[in-house]
Amino acid sequence: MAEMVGLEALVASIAAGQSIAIPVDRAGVSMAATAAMIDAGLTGLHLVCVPISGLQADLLIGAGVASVVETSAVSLGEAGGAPRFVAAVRDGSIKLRDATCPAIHAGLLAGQKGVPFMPIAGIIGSDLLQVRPDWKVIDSPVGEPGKVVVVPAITPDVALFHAPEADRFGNVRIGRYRELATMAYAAKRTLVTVERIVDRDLMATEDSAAGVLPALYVDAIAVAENGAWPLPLWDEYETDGAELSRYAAMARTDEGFRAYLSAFLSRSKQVA
Amino acid sequence: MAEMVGLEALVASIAAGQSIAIPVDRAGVSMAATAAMIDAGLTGLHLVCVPISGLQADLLIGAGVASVVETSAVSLGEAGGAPRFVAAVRDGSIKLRDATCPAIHAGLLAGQKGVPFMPIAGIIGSDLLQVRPDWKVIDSPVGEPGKVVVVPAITPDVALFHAPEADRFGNVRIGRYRELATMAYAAKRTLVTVERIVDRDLMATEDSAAGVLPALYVDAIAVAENGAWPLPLWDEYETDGAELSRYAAMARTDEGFRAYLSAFLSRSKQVA
Amino acid sequence: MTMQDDRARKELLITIIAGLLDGIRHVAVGASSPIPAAGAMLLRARNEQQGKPPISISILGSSRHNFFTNGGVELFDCAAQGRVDAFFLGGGQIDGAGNINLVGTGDYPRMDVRWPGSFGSAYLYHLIPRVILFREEHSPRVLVPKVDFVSAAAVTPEVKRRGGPHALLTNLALFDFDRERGGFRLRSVHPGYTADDVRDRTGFDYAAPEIVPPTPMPDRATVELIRGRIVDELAECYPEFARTMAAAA
Amino acid sequence: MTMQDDRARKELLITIIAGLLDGIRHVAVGASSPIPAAGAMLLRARNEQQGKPPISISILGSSRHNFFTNGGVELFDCAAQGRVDAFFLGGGQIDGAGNINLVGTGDYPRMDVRWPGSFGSAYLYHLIPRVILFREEHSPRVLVPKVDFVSAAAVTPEVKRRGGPHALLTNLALFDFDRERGGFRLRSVHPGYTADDVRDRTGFDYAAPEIVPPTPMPDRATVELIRGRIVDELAECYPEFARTMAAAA
Repeated sequence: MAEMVGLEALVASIAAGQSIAIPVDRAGVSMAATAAMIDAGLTGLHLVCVPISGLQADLLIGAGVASVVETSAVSLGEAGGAPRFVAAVRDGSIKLRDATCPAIHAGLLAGQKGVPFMPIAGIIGSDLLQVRPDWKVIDSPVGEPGKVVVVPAITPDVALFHAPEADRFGNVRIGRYRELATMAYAAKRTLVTVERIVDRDLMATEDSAAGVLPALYVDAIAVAENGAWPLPLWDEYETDGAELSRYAAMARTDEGFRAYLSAFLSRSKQVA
Repeated sequence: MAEMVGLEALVASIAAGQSIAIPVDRAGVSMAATAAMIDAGLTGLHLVCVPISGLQADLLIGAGVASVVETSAVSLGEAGGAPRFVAAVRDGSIKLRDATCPAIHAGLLAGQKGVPFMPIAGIIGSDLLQVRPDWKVIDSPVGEPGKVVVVPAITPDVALFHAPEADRFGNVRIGRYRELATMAYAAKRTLVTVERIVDRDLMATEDSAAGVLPALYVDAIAVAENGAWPLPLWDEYETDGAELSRYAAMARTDEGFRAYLSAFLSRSKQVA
Repeated sequence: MTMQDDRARKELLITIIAGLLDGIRHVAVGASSPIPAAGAMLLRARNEQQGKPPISISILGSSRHNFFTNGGVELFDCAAQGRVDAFFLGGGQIDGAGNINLVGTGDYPRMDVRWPGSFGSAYLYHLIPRVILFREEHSPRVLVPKVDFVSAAAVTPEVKRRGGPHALLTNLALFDFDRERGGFRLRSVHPGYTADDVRDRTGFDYAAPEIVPPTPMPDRATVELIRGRIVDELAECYPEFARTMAAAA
Repeated sequence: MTMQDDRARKELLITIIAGLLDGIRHVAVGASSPIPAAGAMLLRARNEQQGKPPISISILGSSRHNFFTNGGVELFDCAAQGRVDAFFLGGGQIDGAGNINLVGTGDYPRMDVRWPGSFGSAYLYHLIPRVILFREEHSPRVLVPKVDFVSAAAVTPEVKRRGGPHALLTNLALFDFDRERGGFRLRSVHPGYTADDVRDRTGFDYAAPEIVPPTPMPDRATVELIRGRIVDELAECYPEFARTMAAAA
């Protein structure tokens, strides 16, 4: 059941080499925990981007925290390509596990269901099948004969995201962003940062409960105001586009990236 | 997109021989539409109970509407066994497709995902595998070698349930009863009865939207006040236990069932 | 049976169940299972008193005691994730190999006696480590050599599983299940019955110690806890059952 | 290009897209695709004016234009259910067989140029009946004989599929895709360009009629609709784009 901790303690429970599921920008990215992870000097993490990532993955790659990246895309969106991701691909410093969005969702669903694999429509003909030998093409065991792709279960060691609020029981409001629940179901441990802890019981009414990840799946919660910045948080704040552009420009070079990172980390510490 | 219709028009769109997914008692059973279906003289329906049923299935079986019953159980709960179900099993007047709860959820999930089958944990060793030759045991194509059960996709012609409210756009409030969404995703057409149509947009806020089945999946909606009676409707009313006991007692004989049914149908007409 | 005797019987079963659940973190209980629920509540109350880790109780079909937000499938997913430590199953028939039958007797499909159906048993029996078989009636028609229909199989060496039967509890006795051997072993006989009563009324063979101990009765503190806090907690979900328990006082 | 010329180019593309979408019920549009979104909005407005069936437009990543309540996977499930009729894909490379590459150029994994990744293309290309390939740049480096990495394959006879490329739209021309033959056929060339321009700037081979017609310009009513209602509607999701369109007036 959910423990209320500080940011440092939250990320201290992540070990080098673990796999960590992180959500798409709009679904609530814990940039606060990202800074704390970099600060803690974590290495060798296997990122599972659900199903894509942006600034968060780029920072973790650039800072040397991530060594394996499983994703359907890494992009800064309107701010352009992800410069540290692109550089790391070129110099071979990360191991790539290229995917397609629904395959990552399917792998997590297999984790949620406790089955070794999940069938998925489409994909056949894609070179992803060449670069992902863990994905198999089988003859459908039921119904009309036909080829079907199956992907192995994804069971991350850790799921990490940022949400507007949790209650004192550890229930977390996730709204319609149900991929956050899927991540938590599939993961061994779930760490959440939130804008605030609220007094009301989020499970109290059918309406509020429908948008809640129950405490049963949440291991630790840390409060981090503005914790998704410069990424957006639904119902709370928009993307800080100027900051993303600033990052995109600076991170083109390794030196620029170091400078950005250093400022980002000291800013995060001041806030925390 | 959802059309607002009367109860008769709602069930008129169901054709003899179609498969129809119906939810467990507590998730919102459309007893109003059940009466209308019996009244319309429908026959040959294939019930898919998600994942079990009670009074609704028993009435549809006793009235000769259902000829195939796919279910993990039929029971009146505290009121005891389902008398018409038991009688129909004994005299062989229905075709049984015995299942286990998560296998029905898994079949619908395959329908939702557009894949021919879904793997599922457990089940091995159960005689259900003998009586459900459409369920297969395969060697897992990924990971450690091992046997896994796979069940075929369930894609009902119709999904039918009762909910507290819909808005004017056809969005339906389902709260935490997400199996209702799964039924609708997997079904070709979805018919819903509701206590009332509300003026506010159910998709307007993140909290209310989280508990909504979007109009995209809803074909027709009819208002039916008290439409789950004598079964319960969450946030609205409890089970009418006395009525269920009365049914359980009367339906022990064919004559008693006929008498109950006749009164039930005329009561439904007066209400509608 | 007097109301007092019936209450004593229930208190004994509740106490045994609390003991069988000791050490778990999360137990799921069916909507119409007041005795298992009471056993779980008793353990929760005791753990609180003794400063032990809290336990969660999910009561299926209850909206108040429902930790779930993903519909009817969530219990099953949760079990597959290893997040449910204990569960209760009954059975129209239970055989000596631990298999249970919730479907009926005679030849499928047009059976002589048809019960509701297998519910989630075929699945949960594989996935939940401590499945407690709980059936109050202890008779040769329930406890049979071989079930007519295997709703859920107890032992399946052909597949890896974490779940299966842990114990069998009836009005007469408590059995442990030995997964290696695939059979039951009598642990204790409830007060008022003998090991011979159990042998006579059990349709299957089972192991037993040479001297079968009596099931220990609940101590005074336990009885007080049940009659106080547990009956109060039960009243929310099982009002009828709580009323009967209270009326016997 | 002047602001007015650029606006005319966009209006032409928007009009072509509305035509390509004619007859659909539900189109999904990416969050950063204002021209496709505008095309869909134009068709929606026209259908309304002409009393034709309404069309739904899902704008991914927008919470206002989001008909979904089941998280990021719902678009993909919805497509698998046959509930999404049209979608847009781009591509760093698009080849003459209709395959698209969103991963990069050179040898995988340490590619010369790395793009973000395949997103949902490998899946959606199989499932959505009318996938419109939309790439403004029309050059031999984009339109290649064979992509370096197949993110999504256009034609896969080894498996049943309902989805695939419907057309390819660039700043120069509009191509239809022939699924039988597995290749493009030039339909029309936009005003200001010739069939030879298209041939020169296309890296792959394609079929073409003997006389290639010009792409029809939007009529006055269409232009007015775009400059009025559509720009207003765009402003909600694509404020920057709407501002540019309005500024050209």
